[in-house]
Amino acid sequence: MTEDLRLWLIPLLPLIGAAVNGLFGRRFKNRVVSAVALLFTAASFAKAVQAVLLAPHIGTGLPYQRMLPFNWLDAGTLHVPFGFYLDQLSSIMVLVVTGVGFLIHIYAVGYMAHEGGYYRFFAYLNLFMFFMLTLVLANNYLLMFVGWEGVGLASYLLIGFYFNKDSAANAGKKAFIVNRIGDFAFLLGMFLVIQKFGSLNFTAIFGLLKDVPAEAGWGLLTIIALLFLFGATGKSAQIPLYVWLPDAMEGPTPVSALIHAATMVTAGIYMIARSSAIFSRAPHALEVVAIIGGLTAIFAATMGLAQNDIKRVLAYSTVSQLGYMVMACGVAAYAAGIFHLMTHAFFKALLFLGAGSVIHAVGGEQDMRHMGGLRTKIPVTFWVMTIATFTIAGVPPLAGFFSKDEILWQTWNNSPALWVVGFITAGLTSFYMFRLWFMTFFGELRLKSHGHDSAHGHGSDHSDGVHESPWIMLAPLVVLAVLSIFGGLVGIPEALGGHNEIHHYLEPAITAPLAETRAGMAMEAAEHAGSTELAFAGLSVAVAALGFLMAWFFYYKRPELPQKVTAKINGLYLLVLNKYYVDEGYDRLLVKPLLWVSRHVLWLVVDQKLIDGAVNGAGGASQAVGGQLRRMQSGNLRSYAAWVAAGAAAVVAFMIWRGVHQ
Amino acid sequence: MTIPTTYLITAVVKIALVVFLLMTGVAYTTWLERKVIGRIQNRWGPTRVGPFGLLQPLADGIKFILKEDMIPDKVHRGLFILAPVLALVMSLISIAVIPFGEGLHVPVAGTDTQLQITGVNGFPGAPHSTDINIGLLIILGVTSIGVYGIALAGWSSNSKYALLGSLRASAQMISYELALGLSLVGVLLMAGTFSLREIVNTQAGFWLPYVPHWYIFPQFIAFFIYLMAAYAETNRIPFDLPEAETELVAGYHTEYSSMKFAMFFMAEYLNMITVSCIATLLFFGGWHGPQIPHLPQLLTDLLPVIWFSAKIFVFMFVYIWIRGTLPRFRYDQLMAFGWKFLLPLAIANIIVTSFIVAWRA
Amino acid sequence: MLHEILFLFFAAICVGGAINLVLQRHPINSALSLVVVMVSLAALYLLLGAEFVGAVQVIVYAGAIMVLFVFVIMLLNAGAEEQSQGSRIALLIGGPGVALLAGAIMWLVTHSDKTIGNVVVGSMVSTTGGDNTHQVARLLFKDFLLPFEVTSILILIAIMGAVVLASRKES
Amino acid sequence: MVPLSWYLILSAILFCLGVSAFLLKRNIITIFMSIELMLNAVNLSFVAFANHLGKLSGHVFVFFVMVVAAAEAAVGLAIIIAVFRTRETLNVDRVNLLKL
Repeated sequence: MTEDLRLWLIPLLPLIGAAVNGLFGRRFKNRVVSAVALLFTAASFAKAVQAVLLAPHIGTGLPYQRMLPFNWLDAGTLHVPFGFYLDQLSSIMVLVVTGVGFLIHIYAVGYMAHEGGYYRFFAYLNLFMFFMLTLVLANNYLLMFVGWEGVGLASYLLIGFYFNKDSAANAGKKAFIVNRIGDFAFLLGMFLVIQKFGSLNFTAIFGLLKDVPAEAGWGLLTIIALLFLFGATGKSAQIPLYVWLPDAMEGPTPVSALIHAATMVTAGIYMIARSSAIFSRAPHALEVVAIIGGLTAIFAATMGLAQNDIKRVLAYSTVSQLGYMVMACGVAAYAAGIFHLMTHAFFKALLFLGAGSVIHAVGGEQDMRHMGGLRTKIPVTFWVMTIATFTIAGVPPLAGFFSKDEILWQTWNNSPALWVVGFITAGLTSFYMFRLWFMTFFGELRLKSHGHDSAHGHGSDHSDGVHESPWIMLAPLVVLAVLSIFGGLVGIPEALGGHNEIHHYLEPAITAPLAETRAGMAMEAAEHAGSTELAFAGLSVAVAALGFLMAWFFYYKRPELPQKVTAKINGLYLLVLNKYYVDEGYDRLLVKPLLWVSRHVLWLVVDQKLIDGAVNGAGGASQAVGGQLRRMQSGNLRSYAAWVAAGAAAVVAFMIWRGVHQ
Repeated sequence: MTIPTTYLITAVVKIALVVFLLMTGVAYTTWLERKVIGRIQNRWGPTRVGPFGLLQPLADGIKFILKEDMIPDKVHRGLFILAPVLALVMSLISIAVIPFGEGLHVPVAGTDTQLQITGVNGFPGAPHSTDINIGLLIILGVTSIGVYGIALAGWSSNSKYALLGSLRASAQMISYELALGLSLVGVLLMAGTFSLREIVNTQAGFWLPYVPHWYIFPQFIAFFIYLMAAYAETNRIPFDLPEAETELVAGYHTEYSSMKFAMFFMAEYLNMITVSCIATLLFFGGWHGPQIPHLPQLLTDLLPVIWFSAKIFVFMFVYIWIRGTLPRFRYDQLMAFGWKFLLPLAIANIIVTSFIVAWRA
Repeated sequence: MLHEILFLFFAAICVGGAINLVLQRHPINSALSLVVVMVSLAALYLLLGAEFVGAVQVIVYAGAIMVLFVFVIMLLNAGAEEQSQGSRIALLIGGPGVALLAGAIMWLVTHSDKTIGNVVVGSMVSTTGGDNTHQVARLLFKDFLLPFEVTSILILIAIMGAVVLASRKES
Repeated sequence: MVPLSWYLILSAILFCLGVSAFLLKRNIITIFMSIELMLNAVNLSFVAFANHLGKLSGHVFVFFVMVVAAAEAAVGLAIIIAVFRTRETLNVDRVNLLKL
């Protein structure tokens, strides 16, 4: 067993895959392309597993850290090495990313089979894996930021994969720009970190923080934490920057599953958990985090109620689930957050892939109103979707139940108000999820003549009736289903007779909040009080059941009812349907003014008058001077030689003169 | 007699001797050539003057001297005269560094001396080195200067035939000098010195009982290249385009007559001899040959010289033989052959040799 | 003693040849005088114990480069040059420039005469063993390997450039 | 004993002669030759210093100079031929398009 795990291999392998496919894929057969992509992803997965298994037994055990011999950045006293860092936290992340990523690759092989730009798709996908793994394995904020930006790029490329579709291209741009805003905050936070700690290395920073007490007021740490949080809201689609995620559904479904559900959007949560040392010492920041998380959760959930596009429903549920995780981090229950992150990765990926399979089945139709009754047509998809739905709704003993319940419990101990929010959200979640479930799989088939304007280029080739997807797509679904059933077992709380392994596993990686903060006390409280916890578990099951019943009533028993209801509360309905007009608001408040300023001030005045004026002036001046100087250019070789000789003589003479006078 | 004086005297004597021998050699090479060509073409060759026409060269010499030495108008006078002198002198100088044998005990002066004009030893206070350590380079340099003779001859005589001839000559010589030099590098790599004497000494002895330790065996490719290039350097058939009678009268020495022409003539044959000497020294073990027991001292000393001259004779004969048999190249063929075949081959040979040498070391 | 004589002799030839190069009006004479300069420089190199450099000087410069010059002169059949007055600057600026240059260098050399000593006649004392050639080879292929390779590439490029430039374009 | 300065002075003289040849000659080939003359002058001082300092690197530099000179001669002469083909003259005073 070697000392060096060669962690750098884990990100590198997908990069190679991306390079190969990106450079030569155009000439390859699809079979070759997918072989390359899968091979490298699988290799990376295997490497990750091996690393996670070996790391604890190497040297000083976890956290395991290795620098590459060269630096990423050398600026004065600041040296940012190319270092990789593996602790419990990143172990979980890396396993989730590579594992789920691999499954989704397999799925994509089947899903994209008839798409143009097949090689492009897989090149991008592998590129994304590379950046994501860099992000997760980085041992300092800068390298993490590199991955952070990289996944942004990859998601931009993939959202705009159907770049000849306007909406797709715009969605890509939107995602990119909105993310930049968050990234900017993240960057500022990093600068402050450098200014405070003089280093970006996690271990160094945490070491320095070890015996720093929590800040009472709004100190530097709080500001850093808030900036980081803002960065996280960009990547993890939290209020106020969540707007890009729903539009991101323009991308191919595997992308939505991998990037916009399972992995990339969780980067923000990962980052917060990674910075737990900072956050735990900034109680005010923590409160903000919790509030933002809660608000996002419930907002997104309500928006999810009215959506009819199956993927959009999932998108909003993603946002709200992310809200859960953020909220968990906000109450300093990082372990719970990561736990939910993991389970969410499983079942949300499953949901998306299932939805993809459904869409695939009905020839590119995404509107649930034109589905229904698919239960018998595509049994396998139906069953896996069922599992996923029950999981996300939080039905025990499925994974979702444990993780969500953990979060709710921690929230209660911290602030009951937030708990209420989370509780309601849970209800809403189960409602709209079951709504989706019923609308899609029950009732009678309301399919229009499909195959038209399909979001995927392959409408025509199976416009003949609904059909089950090929096994290469179903296999990953089954695997994910199994995971979402049993994934929760690693986190059964003591109260339910489990040991909450994941919580204890993560403890060393995450600095528990200091005792004097409220979150800290909450932790204390949470440790003992099994019976109450049990009660709360019961409550959340109940609310899930309630959601199920309502959905059953509205969309299965009396399908015509919803129209009536919506007609009655039309204003509210429209409000929700149009997502509270947030996009429009942003458009009015930010985009339009920005455009106006850039057109009338920056372009017409600054650019045209000032800059061009300066440039032209410089050009004119040099022209004038040159016009005089050209007289010297007689074009006669010997004249030039004369000048050269004179110059040389002058230089020599000068040097001699200097030599003499000193 | 003080020792430096002895040295000077021996040097002068050696020079005189060598020049005399060389001239005679040249003269009788021409005789030999005419004889052999005659036989090849089923003729008799010169028979009238003396037994077997042995005195023919003498007659030719006299003819050359007595002929009217005309200098056409419209020639660049100085260079016109300079050219043949240059050619002859350079070809003579290059002989200076060539060792003909080991050493010789001179009874009169009671000293030893090298059988080589520039070889120095035999008296205290003389430089330790018995041979100049860049002999081969000097030969190359001097021959490369010799090109001027031909080039200037053609240009100065202000006639198109001559000009064409000399253009061809200089182009050809420049081109083939590369192949020539590179072909020698292989041997130099194995010998590890520029000193001709040491090169020869490294070839003493035998590999197998009867295979002498000559570089021809490991370096036969180099030898082949060298031979080709040498023929081209000396403007001999099959590379005699500069003086291709059928194409441009007589090439660069069209306008020359009597003694000046003779100078070119001698220069050419001297070059042939020099080239053969180098071939002998570098590839055929110089003066080394079987020793013959119980001979008088002087003979045992001279025996190497005899071996040496024998080897040279063989080369001269091959020269003539080839002239008698091979046709002439076309000019583009010549250039292509030099640049596209000999040069790459020589380079390849160098690479292989150097690898072997490095591996042996 | 001998060293001085030889040096002065060859130096005289050098300067004479160089002056002749300037004075001669026909390029071929200039070329030949340049050859003379180069050969006598080779002799000076021998005096300085750089026999290999000397030999290469003769072979490469006198034997190859200058032959190329003569060859081109013959090819273009260049006549004696005409004394056109194309550039006054050449004299107005260049003349003083050259004078200044010469003066400066002379002054420098003569004033630092004391500090710089004499040259050793004959071959140098070898530090690493082997004669001059061996040492030069060692330097060239060990310490200066990279520059050596670079120059070889330079040569290659030069050859290609020459071929491209000189080839008549039939079209 | 010959002082080093003699060699240096000689090289200086040769160099300056080269420069003046460059300035005085009209024939482009001769001008080109004067460049070679300057290079040779420099080589001389290289070798002289090499001898004086007992360092052979001077010789190596001379080789490099020679290589560069050879390359330069090849290209330069090719250019001269090309120029002669187009302008029918070797007089630099008549080849003066080297300007705006």
